[in-house]
Order: sequence, then structure tokens, then C-alpha cells
Amino acid sequence: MGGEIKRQITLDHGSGGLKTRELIEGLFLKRLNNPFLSNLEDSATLELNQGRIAFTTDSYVVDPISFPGGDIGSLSVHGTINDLAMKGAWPVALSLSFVLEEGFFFDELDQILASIELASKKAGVPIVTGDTKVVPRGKGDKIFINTSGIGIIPDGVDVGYHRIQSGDVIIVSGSVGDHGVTILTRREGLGFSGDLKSDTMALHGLVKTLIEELGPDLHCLRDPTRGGVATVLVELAERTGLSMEVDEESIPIRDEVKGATEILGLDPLYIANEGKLIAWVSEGSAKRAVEIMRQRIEGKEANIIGRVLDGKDARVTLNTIVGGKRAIYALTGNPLPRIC
Amino acid sequence: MGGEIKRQITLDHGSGGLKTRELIEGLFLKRLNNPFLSNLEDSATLELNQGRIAFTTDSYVVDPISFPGGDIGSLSVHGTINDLAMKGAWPVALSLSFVLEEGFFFDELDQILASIELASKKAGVPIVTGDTKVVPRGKGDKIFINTSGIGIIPDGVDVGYHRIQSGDVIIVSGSVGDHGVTILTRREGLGFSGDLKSDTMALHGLVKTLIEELGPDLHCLRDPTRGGVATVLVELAERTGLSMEVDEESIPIRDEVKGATEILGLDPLYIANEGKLIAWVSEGSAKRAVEIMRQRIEGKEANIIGRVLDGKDARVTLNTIVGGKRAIYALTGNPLPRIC
Amino acid sequence: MCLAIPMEVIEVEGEIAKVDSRGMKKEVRLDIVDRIPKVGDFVIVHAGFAIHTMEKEEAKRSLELFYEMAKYV
Amino acid sequence: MCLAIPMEVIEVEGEIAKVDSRGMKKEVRLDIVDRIPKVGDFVIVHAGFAIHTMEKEEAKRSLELFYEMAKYV
Amino acid sequence: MKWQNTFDPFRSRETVKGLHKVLLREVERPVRIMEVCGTHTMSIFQHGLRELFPEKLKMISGPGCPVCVTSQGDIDTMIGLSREPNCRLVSFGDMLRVPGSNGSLRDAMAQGAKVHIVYSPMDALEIAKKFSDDEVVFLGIGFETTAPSIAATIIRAKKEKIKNFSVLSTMKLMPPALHSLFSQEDVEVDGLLCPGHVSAIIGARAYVPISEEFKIPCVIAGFEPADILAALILLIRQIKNGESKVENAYERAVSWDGNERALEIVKKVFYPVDVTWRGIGVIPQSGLSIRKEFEEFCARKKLGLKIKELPEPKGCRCGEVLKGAITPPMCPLFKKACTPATPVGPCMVSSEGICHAYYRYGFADNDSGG
Amino acid sequence: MKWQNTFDPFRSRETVKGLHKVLLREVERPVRIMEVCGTHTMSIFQHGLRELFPEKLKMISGPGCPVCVTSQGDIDTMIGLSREPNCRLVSFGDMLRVPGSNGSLRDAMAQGAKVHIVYSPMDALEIAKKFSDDEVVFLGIGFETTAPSIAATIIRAKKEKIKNFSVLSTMKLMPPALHSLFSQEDVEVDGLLCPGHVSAIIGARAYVPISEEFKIPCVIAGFEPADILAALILLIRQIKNGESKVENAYERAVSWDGNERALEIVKKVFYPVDVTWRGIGVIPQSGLSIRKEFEEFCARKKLGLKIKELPEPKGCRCGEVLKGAITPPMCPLFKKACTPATPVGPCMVSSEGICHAYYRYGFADNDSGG
Ligand code: SF4
Ligand code: SF4
Ligand SMILES: [Mg+2]
Ligand SMILES: [Mg+2]
Ligand SMILES: [Mg+2]
Ligand SMILES: [Mg+2]
Ligand SMILES: [Mg+2]
Ligand SMILES: [Mg+2]
Ligand SMILES: [Mg+2]
Ligand SMILES: [Mg+2]
Ligand SMILES: [Mg+2]
Ligand SMILES: [Mg+2]
Repeated sequence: MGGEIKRQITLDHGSGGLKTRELIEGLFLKRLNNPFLSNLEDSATLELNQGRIAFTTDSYVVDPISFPGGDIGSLSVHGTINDLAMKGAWPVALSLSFVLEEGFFFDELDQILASIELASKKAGVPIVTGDTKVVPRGKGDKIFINTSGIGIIPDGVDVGYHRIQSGDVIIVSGSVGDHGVTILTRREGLGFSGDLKSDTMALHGLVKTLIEELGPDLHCLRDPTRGGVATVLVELAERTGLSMEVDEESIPIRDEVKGATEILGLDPLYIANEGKLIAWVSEGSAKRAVEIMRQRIEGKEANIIGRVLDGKDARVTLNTIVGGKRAIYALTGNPLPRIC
Repeated sequence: MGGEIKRQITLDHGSGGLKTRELIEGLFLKRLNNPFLSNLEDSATLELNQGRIAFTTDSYVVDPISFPGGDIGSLSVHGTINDLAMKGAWPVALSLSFVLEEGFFFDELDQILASIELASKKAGVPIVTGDTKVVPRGKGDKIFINTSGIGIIPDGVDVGYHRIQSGDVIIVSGSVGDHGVTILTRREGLGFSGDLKSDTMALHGLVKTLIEELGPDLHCLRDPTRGGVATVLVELAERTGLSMEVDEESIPIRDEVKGATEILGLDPLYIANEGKLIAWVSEGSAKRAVEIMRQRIEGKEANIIGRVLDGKDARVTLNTIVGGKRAIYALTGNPLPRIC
Repeated sequence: MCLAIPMEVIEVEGEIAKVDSRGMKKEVRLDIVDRIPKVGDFVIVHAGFAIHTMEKEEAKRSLELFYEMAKYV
Repeated sequence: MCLAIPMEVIEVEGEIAKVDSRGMKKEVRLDIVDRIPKVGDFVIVHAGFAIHTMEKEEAKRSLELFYEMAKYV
Repeated sequence: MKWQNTFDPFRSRETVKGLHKVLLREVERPVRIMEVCGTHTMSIFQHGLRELFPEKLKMISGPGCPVCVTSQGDIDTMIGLSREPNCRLVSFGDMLRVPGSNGSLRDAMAQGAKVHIVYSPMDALEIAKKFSDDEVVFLGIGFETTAPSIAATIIRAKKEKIKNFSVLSTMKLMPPALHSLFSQEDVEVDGLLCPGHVSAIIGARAYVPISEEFKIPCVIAGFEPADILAALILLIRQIKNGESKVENAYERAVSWDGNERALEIVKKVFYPVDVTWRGIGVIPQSGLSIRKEFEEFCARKKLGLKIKELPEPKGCRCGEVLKGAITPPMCPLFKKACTPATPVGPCMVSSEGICHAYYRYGFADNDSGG
Repeated sequence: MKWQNTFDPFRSRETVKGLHKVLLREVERPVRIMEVCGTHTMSIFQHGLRELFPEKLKMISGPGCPVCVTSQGDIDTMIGLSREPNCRLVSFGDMLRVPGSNGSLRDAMAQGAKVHIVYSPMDALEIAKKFSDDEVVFLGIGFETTAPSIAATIIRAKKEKIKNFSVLSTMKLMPPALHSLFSQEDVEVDGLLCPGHVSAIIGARAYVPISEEFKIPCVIAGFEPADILAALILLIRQIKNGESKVENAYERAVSWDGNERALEIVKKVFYPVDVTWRGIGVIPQSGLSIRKEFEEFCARKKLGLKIKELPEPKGCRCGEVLKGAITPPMCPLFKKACTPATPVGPCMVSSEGICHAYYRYGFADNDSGG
């Protein structure tokens, strides 16, 4: 039994009693303290100006919980901020709820909290309320995180699929597939190595600039997370009834992503991203939109990848590099590596 | 392999692809449809009037997931509504996020959704955004639910521990320990039976009435969930620095709760409630507060249980039935059945 | 030391009795009880086993004794 | 039928070669390859095994062949 | 509603008020009474009876919390066992947070130990059947009250030929402990409140040798407030009269001869051995070991466990507390290093442990235990 | 950056443009060319090459998707095996969603089956070591390309004396299948695009008997767009010239004699047997079974598996599709009852299945496959 004993979460840490308080005060508040949270009230009161607010939720169950470029903590902050930003909302507050597995290490939790702290500070979006539960060993998987978020939608801002129209230009803010391939190649057994990192990143700053600069010419925004770029395109084509086309050669894809997806027989267009957005912009503003994006770190590899067509058959066409065409369809289930 | 095959959740239902959509459209929307949710956008846009809003989150991991009086679904709606109500807020929107274990039955999920639907409709609080993840078998426990909530705090309403003062009367809205004992006695192995039901219930209607009728005489509200009545009292005594006392004989406790806690060597004051509140009310309004509560189903067994003392040593005293006194301390960890 | 609670017997079947305390019902084992109870008796239950059977009258008798004692002021 | 990708050999150690495709590195087994590769060769990798070793020149040659073919319009 | 009608009067204010008046009147000069049984300790604290006792009545808590008297070596053995890969422990809830020299069972669970909490030892057999690949070890703690149920469980295991079940017995016997306690110089007690449910098994008769040898009044008490007050009155009266006899104030549960059926079952499975009590040391013939006939269910033999007796945690004065030599607030660690969330000694962790009761229900930090 | 410089030109617009022009010019009258290999099917769809082909060139997809030709009986055996309590299956991702008569492996997982997805068969040995209480069965699907890696895995398992590992071989051989296919009346094909990686193992020579017996031009192709176009050009030219020889347009990977080392390893572990191909029926000597010397690793023998051949799902016309007799949109279930989310036949589930490719990449609902 030699060596230092690392402290671990026990069921008591989820009891709501002293052990829970010990955890919150000894660990969480050290990292996340702010006037809202230090109350330790179950709800946070927010003084908001009038106007519309956006409200979103996501649970994060990523495995492995830590990976090059981030961890489940930063992911859970960025993901929810991005969901708000995609509505044109300025994120103002996040909630944070943990389901911890009995036996999870304090050290690991603290690392994740550090990463949440950093992400929240960098983004300028406070976590204003939270919750912690512990489940017995074997009834969870180290840590699950839910973040919910509230954002304010500035007056006059209206982005959404209802504003997409024929002629709109489709822009992606950077390279595609980095997050999903990073996760995939870090799983046990595949034995990949390389310099690839998750792209996990908050995009509300980029969105704010786009809104300010493009005004009503910014029609719709989407973060291509689970299901990837392909799934987003298909979904919006179906929802708008409009056809769209994208050019394979204009889609930024890192070499490592190409390498891994070719080996595993996967299509990078179906791989998750966590720091990218797709924007539908009116034709006249498209070039400027790309320029604006490229001036910011979040969008420095932004590119026009396609356009909305006149056709009303809700199809998405990919113009392939070699000059061919094919349809893009929605993802069916989790992409699996294949050998044939 | 005879008999009908029940459909089960697979990993693909969490992929974000067609299988996920199938689940959402085939199951979730049937139950929960409303103009916000049918969008299937990641965030919901809420038109709010100006004013303060409350925002809360809770994850629900209760085992068993279904029990007399409710299930994890109704619990997750009521719990978050109650957290908002305890701030004096009128709940206007909930988020709903699932972490499902691979292999969880559609039927069971549908039952839980039905229960969420009912609870949400009865309470008049819509679920406006959601998320679903699936984790591999053995990495979760059937179903975890996170709900977050937003509520509007009417102008002039100010309830919170900062308003508790000496002389305040402490009121409980009904019998204590029903939920926790129901859960405990339904766990495998204990082999209890009886008519006890969880008290899971939304309390915002009751709170609204109290706010309207009592105005500023309503000082503070708390829902004694994990940790029970005792933990809430100790916490607020510590936070206010004021001493409080409660009278054992005035605390409504059902016979079955007494029976089970005596057998298992537990103290009902430490057992979780899910449809009860504790109110601190100025002395002059206390009797009226109880009358108002008793007129509503949520408070029909309301009772004055104690008072805030002049003492500033932050102690909570229990006046026992037999005429003795003892201190009440905060819960340490999960209450465990004992034999000695 | 040894938490044990009197419970009323509502059913007896072989080595098992169904017992009740304040409406909370439970099955307990009769392996070690001094005398197999009949329905309506109380048993003192410890760790899932009845350890003692008492007739209703006995409980009343001890209460009367205490009342008696209290009079001797 | 049989997804296989050419990868460049960057290390050889016993039955294992470290290979690279577009910066993504992997270890592959050499149990069944026709000829043990040397660093700088390409191997065609299927299901974690190298199934064929090709010298750099071979890849170029087939490309040149296609260029040649394309001229014959 | 019969149950309530029958038993609620034992804890009603009316019943208690009358007995309380008598008690106040009877206590004329300082007396020290030991309640041996942890369930008595709990009941006294929980019902706030300490507030009702006259100042001159000083209650001392004896070694009657089975968790509290379990030796450090036994605790470490249990926790060590929980860390064995193919071991699955079954325990009463009481043992879960007891600190070994290297964490508690609760901590071991977080590290991967498989521990089930049950209300009845018989539940362990179901667990053994369900997890047939594991050795399922029941942690047999308790006194005479619990021993018969564990014996019955072992007999049933034998009948059902369950191969992967065993019991780690640390069970203890009350009369030898009382004998040892009262033989010590530093124990000053005027009367003994005898444990109700132990007595239901061993009978009132079992206290006669003690009352005679040590000239100490003994009254057996139930656990309701009225039971305790009545028994205290009887004790005070004996003390005043210079008597030292055995009286039974819990006749509804305790007979003169005890539960002979249960005693026989215990005798069939166990035999008495010398064992270590925390803070007290080895007491001859005060523990129960499993007989040869049932040794296939003896975890010590089956798993070749060697109990290494270890020094008790530094600074913990449980030993003195258990003998009634000091009250918990007199321990320098009390409420400082030692709290229910971070217990140093087992008296702080068991909910019927005296330090825990003082912490949880007591008012004054320096309560001298009056 | 060498990799990209070397291989990206095979898929660059410039390279393809030139070959495309040649192909357009060469195709003068209608031709039907079969690409046997599913990876060719995938590549053609993925790169949008079908849009580039001249109308007169009709591509037919042959039985070269190992998942698609696995018989219903074999699939049900795999899924049945996954439901055995002490069985742990290891599979390539491809098999996961294939519908058996009673759900897929994915469904069985939800019901509690233990299934691991791997990229290499060798990974199964690590899993066997980790879960030593379970029988770890690798689902050996594939053609000649995959067989050597599975053979090498079995050899290693024997060397490492792994006792809880076995392989359920449903591996198949291409030349007997082609022979059987071209012997059938309803198969009308003018030329054969031969599978690149199977040929890397078996060598170009293996197609000589077929080209000679059936007078059919054979060209071995790689998987890049340029490879495929070049091979098609060579095929068209043979057809025009009335030739029927074997040409190798994938010389960088395929030699005349193939990978003799791999072939020997396969021969050491496996021997050819008659097996059932979905939609085609039993083809003599077209499958691989594990030799007696390695029979401890043969799941069929070790676990006493009896494969019950079952009728294929009602309405599914995979058989005809696999022979090139119809295109997927001609199946009445296509895009209706049968979609990738609810596949009826394996051709819809495997990502290199032809029905799946038509569904996923095709434009017209009634695309006749041109
Ligand atoms: S307070 Fe703690 S350390 Fe002191 S005697 Fe009690 S249990 Fe031991
Ligand atoms: S579309 Fe479906 S049912 Fe029809 S042949 Fe293809 S796989 Fe079979
Ligand atoms: Mg909350
Ligand atoms: Mg996880
Ligand atoms: Mg999201
Ligand atoms: Mg999103
Ligand atoms: Mg909470
Ligand atoms: Mg969201
Ligand atoms: Mg649960
Ligand atoms: Mg709550
Ligand atoms: Mg609350
Ligand atoms: Mg989401």
C-alpha cells in the first residue's frame, strides 16, 4: 500500500452534508469564486436588462476526459457558450452540474476545475450556479458535466435558419474534424500519435464581431459539433427546403485529420468540431465576412466553402476535388472505424 | 429468446445523427412539444420583460428511478422549479438534459417523459431546450437528468437568508421525510412495504400565494432536500449567525416515516424532502402564513415548528417531545441504516 | 448497542413473520425468537430477526408500572 | 473490400514499424509484409498490418504512367 | 393504530413528566451511573434527557458500542480484506466510516472495494449467491443481541451449502467486559443501567455475579424515555438503600433466563475466546469465535487472516472515554482534529459512539458530561 | 510533407482531368464493367466519379463487400454468440450494425452483450489477456487481404498460449467467387475492375484462369481516382480490341505472384472450404476454415457452434444486387423500408455496401446506376 494516498470522491461527497460542503468550499470555490456562486444558493439571481435572452443546456460525457487541446471542463464551458453564440446571443451566465463517480480523484477534478476556471475567465462568462451529485462506482464514468447557459440577444439581432436564402454564401471558420479525430485517436488501442489538438474554443467573441460588422447580412450560424459539418448542412437544407453545395477543396482539413480518417475509413465531414462555426452570409458580404474572421484567432483559417442554390429540393451536393459531384447525407450513428 | 423484444437505447441514439433524431422526434417531441422545443435548436430564445431572473441547475441521479409518488422525471421538474421558487422567482422555463445508459429501455424512458410532461404541464413551466447523451453500458446508471431553470423575480420581492431576523417564526409546509424514506425503503434488500409516497411536488404556486399575501413579511424560503430539515436549519443559523429553535412535537412526520426511521436507526430530520418548504416569516404574519398554506394542497399540513432566537451563537436547538433539549447539527454524509 | 424495535405481527408463515410498525411493514425471520409469535403479538426486531415475543398485555403492564411509579412522588 | 493506406516508414524495430501518413503516426506489424521495409519506404497498411512494401520510386513510376496515359488523347 | 397506542405513551410528555419529578426528588447526593449500552446513550441524547437529569446525576457511557470497542487491528483487517480483489464485504452501516490506520471502508469503496451495506446478516447470503465468483465476507460485529442472528445465518449457509460465504467475527460479550471494567481501579460507578436487548438474550440473571462481586446496583432498562427514567429511579433507590441487586425495568422484553433458544444457537456456532477491546485491552473469554464444525465459514481460518494488533490513533482517548474515566470534551482532539466528518477514534464515528453523541447533540464545547 | 507530394497527385484535379478526357473519348459503345471490390465502390462514390463517367459506361458492383456477402446464418451465429454470458466478441466496426434475424450486434450490446470494436485483429489478443474470465471471440470477416493478419494473430495466440481466444472465421476467397459469378447466366459483364489489395496478396496471376475461361478483360486497380480511371481506360481498350487479358494498373502494390509470405501464413493456418455467400449460395472452396493444428482457436469447434442457414430477409434483393443483376434503386425496399438507420439487408449497412453508397452519395431516387 506504499506511496502517497490520493484523495478520492466518496458517496458522502454527494450527500449534501458536511462532506459535500468540504468539497465545494475546499475545491470548487477556490477555483470558481464569484459574487454569485459564493452565496452557495441553489439559484443565482441575475440583474438583466430588458430584451430577449437565450438559454441552453448540454451534458458532456467525453471519453477520455482529458485530451490534447482541452478537457471535459473547457469543453463544457465552450460548448454551451457556443450554443448561445450561434443564436447571436451574448453569453452572460453559465450553470455547472457534476455527476461524479465514486472513486474519482480529487486531483483530476481539480485539474478540470482549473480548466473550467480558465475557460470561463477567458470567455468572460461566469458560472453562476451549480450542483454536484456522486454515483456509486460503476454507475458513472469518472465525471459527467452539464452546463446550461443564458445569453442576451441584442435588439435587432436575428440569426437563424429562417433567414437563409438562395445565393447565401457558406463559410466555415476553420479546419474541420480536429476535435473528433483527436478524441478518436486518443482512445485506447488505436495507438495513434501526432500533433493534432482539439479545437475546443469559445466563439462568442468572433460572433459578436460578425454581428457588429455584418449586421443583417449575417443570416445563420451553426457550430458543427456531433455529426460534423455534413450533418449541419443536411439539417439546414432540410429545414429551409433549400439546396446547398460545398466545394471539397475549399474545406480546410488538417493533414493529420486527413491521415487518420483515411486510415480508419471515416469521412472528416462527419467528425465533431468544438471550436468552429458555419456561417450563412449574404453574397455581397461574404468576402468581408471571411476577412473579418481571419483577423481573429478563432477564424484565422476561415474559408468560403459553398453556397445556397436556387433549387428547392433540399439537397446538399459536394463538388469533389477531382471535379465530380456527390450527395451529402446525414449521419446515421456514431462513426466507427472500418477495415473494408 | 421468446417473447416480445423491448426496444433499447443504443450508443447510436447519442450520436447526433439520424438515430438521435429518431429518438427525439419519435419519443421526446411527442411528449414535450411546444413552440420552443419543436425548433430543435440548441438554445431557446425567451422574450422576457425587464427585471431580475433566477437561474438554477440540478442533476438527478435517484435510485430507484421510479418510486411511489413519482419518478426521476417528475422529480427533476419539481426540484428545479422549487429551487427557483425558493428565491421568490416565478419559474418560466426549464432545460432538460439526459445522460442515458446504453441498454436503457424505451418504455421506461417514455414513462419518465410522460411524467415530465405531466409535471411540466401541471406546473405551467415549459421545457424550452434539451440535450441527450448516451454512455456505454456500465458507464452510467439507466438515466441521469439535469434540469436547469429560469425564473422571474417580481419587482419588490426579496426573500433570502439575509432577511431572517430574531423573532421570525419557522414554518414547514407539511410532513417531513416522505421522499427520502420512500426511496430508502424501495431499495433492494430492505423489504419494506407500506403506503408511503414521495412528496415530490412543485411549490411555486404556494410560494406565489405567500408572496402576494405576506409581502415583505415573508423573509426566507428553503426546500429541505438532501440533508433534510436539520441541514437547512443548521446552514441558515450559521449563515445568519442567529440561533433558532424548533419543537419536535410540532414537526409533522408521518407514522410510516417514524416507523421506518426507528427500525433503521435514522433521524427523519436528516431525510430528504422533495415537495416541502421551510419559511421564515415575521412573527406577526406567522399564523396567517400557516392558514394560507393550509388552504392549498401543497401546504395542507403546514405547521409552525420553531422560531429565530435572540441568541447570536448560531445554534439550532430541538425541544424534544418529552420536554428535553438537544442541539441539531449538520449532516455528515449519507444517512446509513444501522443496527446499533 | 443493539437497536431493536417492537413490531406487531400481522402474518406468520414458517420461519417468517410479517410485522408492522406504524404502518411500515417488513418481513422478519423467526429463527432465533424465544417463542413463535401469533398474529397480534409484538416481536422485538433486531437486524431482521425477531429476538423476543411479547403479548400485548406485557407492554401495557410495563406502562402501568411506570404510571404507578410516577405516582409515588 | 479492403481499406488499405500507404504510409511512410519512419522506424523499424523487429516485428513493428512506426509509420506516418500526413503527420499521423502509428505502429504497424510486419508479420505478413512481403518484404521488411527500410526507413523511407512506403508500406500499404491494412488492419494494423503492413501488407506490402513499396519503394518511393514505385509510387512515382505509377504516377508517371498515368501522366503518360493522359497524354494519349 | 394499535402500535402507536401501545408504545407512544412510553415517550409522551405526560408519562415522562411524572417520572421526571420522581427522579428529581430521588437524587439527593451526587451519583455516577454508567449506561453501558450505546443505544441508551443515543436515546438519552436524542430525546434531550440529559437536559432533564438533575445536576447531581452524572451519566457515564460504557463500552457498549460495538463499533467503538472494535480493536484497531480488527478494523484494519476488515479494511485490508476489502482491498482484496476477489473479496466482497457485507457490513452493517455502522462500520462504514470507522477510520482504520489507512482510511475507512467508505474510502476503500471509493478505491474500488466492493462493500454492501445490509440491515440483516441474512442478506449476505443473497449477495453470496448473486456474486458467486467472489468470497463474500460478512463483518460480524455486535454483542449478544446480534450474535444469534449471525449464528442463524451461518447455520443456514451450511444448510444451503453456500461455498463463498464466511464471517469475520469480532463479536463480543458483555458480562466479561463489565467484569473486567469494574475490576479496574479508575472506574468509579455507583450504578449500572443494563443494556435492554443484550439482556433480552442473556436474561436478567446474567448480572447477578457482577452486582454481587462489585456490590453494584444493576437495573435493566428499555430504550424509551420512560424506560430510562424508571430504571434510573430504581438505581437511585438501590444506591440510597445501600442495595446492590439486579432489577428488571424492561420486563416486556427481558426475562430472568433470557432467550434460551437464541443462546443455544449461539453456542452451537460460537465458542468464547479472549479478545482485544479498544482502549481496554484483552479481556478473557469476551469474544466469540466460530466452532470447528462451522470453520468453513470462519473468514479468519478460510482466508488465513492474521490480525495484527496496532497502536490506537495518536491522541485519541477513546479508551478512557469508554471506561468512563473522561468525557469526550476532555479529549484534546474533540471538535478540533476529531469531528464526525474527520473522525480520529471510533467513538466519533459510530452514531451511538459517545464522542459522536456529544458532538452532535451536546451544547457546550466543554460540557463536563453532567 | 513527402507523403502528400507522393500520393496527392493521384487524386488531384489535374491528373484526373487528363485521364477523364481519355476515358470519355475511349468509350464509344455501351459497356458494363464490374468493380468487385467494395472499396472501389466507395472510392467511386466518394470522389463523385460516377458523375464523370460517360453515360455509356455502366458500373456494376460485385460481391466484394465482406459484410454484404456474409450469410444470414453466420450473422445470426455471431449475434447469438454475443448473447452468451461468458463470451466477449471482438469485431471490426463494419459488422456492428448488420441486421441479424433478431437485431444487430449494436442492439445486442444494448442488451448487455460485450463487444469490442478494433482496428486490428491483433488487438483481440490484448483484450483476451485483459478479460481472462471470458472467451474472447474474434469475428474473422474479410477476403484474402485480411486473412493473413488473422492468421498471424492466431499464430501469435498459439505462441503466447492464450487459452481464452478463438476466431469465428467467415473469411472468403475472391477467385472462386468470380468463377461462380461468371458461370451464372444472368451475369452480363464486359470487363472486370479487379480488387487492388486482394491482388496485393494473391498476385495478378490469380485472374488469368478467369480471363481465359470467361474471355473477360481483367485490370487490377488501385483506389485513388487516377488509379480507377486509368484501369477503366485499359479495360475499355481491351474490350474494344476484343482482348481478354490480365493487366495490372496498380503495380506499386501488386506483383505478378503476390505476397508469397502472406500466402504461406494463410496456408499454415487455414484451408479452403465450401461456404455460403449471401444471395449467391454455396460456392465450392471459397471460404477459409482453421486447420486442425490450430483448432483450439477455432470458435466453431471450441464452442460447438452450429451454423443454421436461414432464409434472407423478405423482400431484400441483395443477392441480385451483388451479382449486378439489379441496381439498388430497383429494389422495392430501397429508401423506403430499407435505410442506413433501418437496414434490411447488409448491402445497406456496410459503408461500402452498394445500397448504402447509393443511398448516401447518390442523387436520384430512381438512379438506374449509370
Ligand atoms: S474525540 Fe475523537 S479522538 Fe477524542 S476520544 Fe473521542 S473519538 Fe477519540
Ligand atoms: S435496398 Fe436494402 S433490401 Fe433492397 S437490396 Fe439493398 S439492402 Fe437489400
Ligand atoms: Mg438547483
Ligand atoms: Mg466518460
Ligand atoms: Mg452544444
Ligand atoms: Mg450547437
Ligand atoms: Mg443542487
Ligand atoms: Mg445546447
Ligand atoms: Mg441512478
Ligand atoms: Mg435542488
Ligand atoms: Mg434547494
Ligand atoms: Mg446539445
